[in-house]
Amino acid sequence: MTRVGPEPIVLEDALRAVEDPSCGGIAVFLGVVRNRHEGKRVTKIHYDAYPEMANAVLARIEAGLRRTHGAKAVYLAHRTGLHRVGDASVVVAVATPHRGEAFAACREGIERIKSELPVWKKEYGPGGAVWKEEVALRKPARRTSRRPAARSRRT
Amino acid sequence: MTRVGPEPIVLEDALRAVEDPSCGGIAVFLGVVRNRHEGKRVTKIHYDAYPEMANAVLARIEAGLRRTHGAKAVYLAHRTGLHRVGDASVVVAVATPHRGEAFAACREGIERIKSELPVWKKEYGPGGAVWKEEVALRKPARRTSRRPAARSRRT
Amino acid sequence: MKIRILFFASVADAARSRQLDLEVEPGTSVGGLRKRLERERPGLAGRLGKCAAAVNQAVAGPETVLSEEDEVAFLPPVSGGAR
Amino acid sequence: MKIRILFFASVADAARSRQLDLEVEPGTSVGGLRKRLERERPGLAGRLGKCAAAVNQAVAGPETVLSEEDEVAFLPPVSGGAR
Repeated sequence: MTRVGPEPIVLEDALRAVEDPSCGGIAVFLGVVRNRHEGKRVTKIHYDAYPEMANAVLARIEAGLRRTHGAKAVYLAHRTGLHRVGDASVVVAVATPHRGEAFAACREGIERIKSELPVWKKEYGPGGAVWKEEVALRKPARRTSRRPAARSRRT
Repeated sequence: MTRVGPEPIVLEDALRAVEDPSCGGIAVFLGVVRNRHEGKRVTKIHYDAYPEMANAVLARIEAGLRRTHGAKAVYLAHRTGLHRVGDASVVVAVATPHRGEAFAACREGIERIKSELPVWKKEYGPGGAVWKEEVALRKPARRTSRRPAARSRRT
Repeated sequence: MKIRILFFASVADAARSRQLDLEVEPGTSVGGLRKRLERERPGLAGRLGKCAAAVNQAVAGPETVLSEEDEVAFLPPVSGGAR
Repeated sequence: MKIRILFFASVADAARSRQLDLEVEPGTSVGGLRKRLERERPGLAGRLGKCAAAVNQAVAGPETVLSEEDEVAFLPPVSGGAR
């Protein structure tokens, strides 16, 4: 299950989404806004996103985690809009039969989100605001080879 | 913060315990009772524990995670008593400035709990109940070299 | 033919716009569109080269030829986050 | 001198008891206590050898000499859990 939007991230939703009686391990990563970045004070963060594409990328990451790590249930969400210090901006939750796979899948999930998701971060501090545009967006590891349909042909 | 006892594990408690404005990453591992173990159906689990020692071991693991991985906040809990399928029996939550450390600390936390914690598992299934006593309890990696005080001298 | 263009983050700030509907010649490629936008829209000069492009929400190289109704997004670098 | 002994899991089942207060000679070691219990309490024969021991809640080897009021726990192997 995936989700990109302005609603706050609720950990209990993530947990409910990954309940699976065959799974003994649930690994969760929560990214939260912290009060410093590279030595500078941060007061808030704004996340811009391309939501339709971001949801498609999350769905592809979810499929990859199921295929590669045997994840039985996956919840991936990224919040958009304004965040205060301590607010969660991203969550990855993965349920697997055993714990090793849960950690591996969760780690891969957050790394792929950080490099493939079309979501951008604007950091606010005492010195003003700045977009943190540092790493070229990575083309997803796997994608359908078929050229995607144009707007008018989708829905 | 550590906790061993019969109360249900509540993830929100774990999260509240590891809130830290200097931390951008929170990794959580949740161990839940699953419906199969080594191919056999499991209906419930009973965890026996030596609670005073288990709490001391958890506190030592917490100190180790702070020292080795720079964890700023740690929550470790193991539930005792009867568990149904889907119930959480153990949780490890760690907050660190960056995500790599959070994963490493969380993984080390659950591995140490599984090998050092004096907690025992009795598995119930259609064929009856059996204690899963498989791996010699490991002496904690670090402990005080001072011989611990006898009962009467503690409190 | 008509296409839709999307801008984000610092590029949207520079373009003073998040969305633009444009007429282009059949046969126009992503790379050709990028050059035209940098030339025609002063705020964008030098800004699109660092962006990845997506056509209909899938990352697409500069040689990709556009079709009627395509949605072309210019995607700035992301923060990557501190590991 | 008096000590307290704790049993857990399958060993508690076998001992039909979780706790036992016992008089032992000064100088008794963990290993000596283990032998005595296996000999004197039929349910425990062959059961304590696979256990680790803790004295006052810290893992202790068989050579550890006990003191008045010590709490000695016999700790069966744990499940370890499937990695």
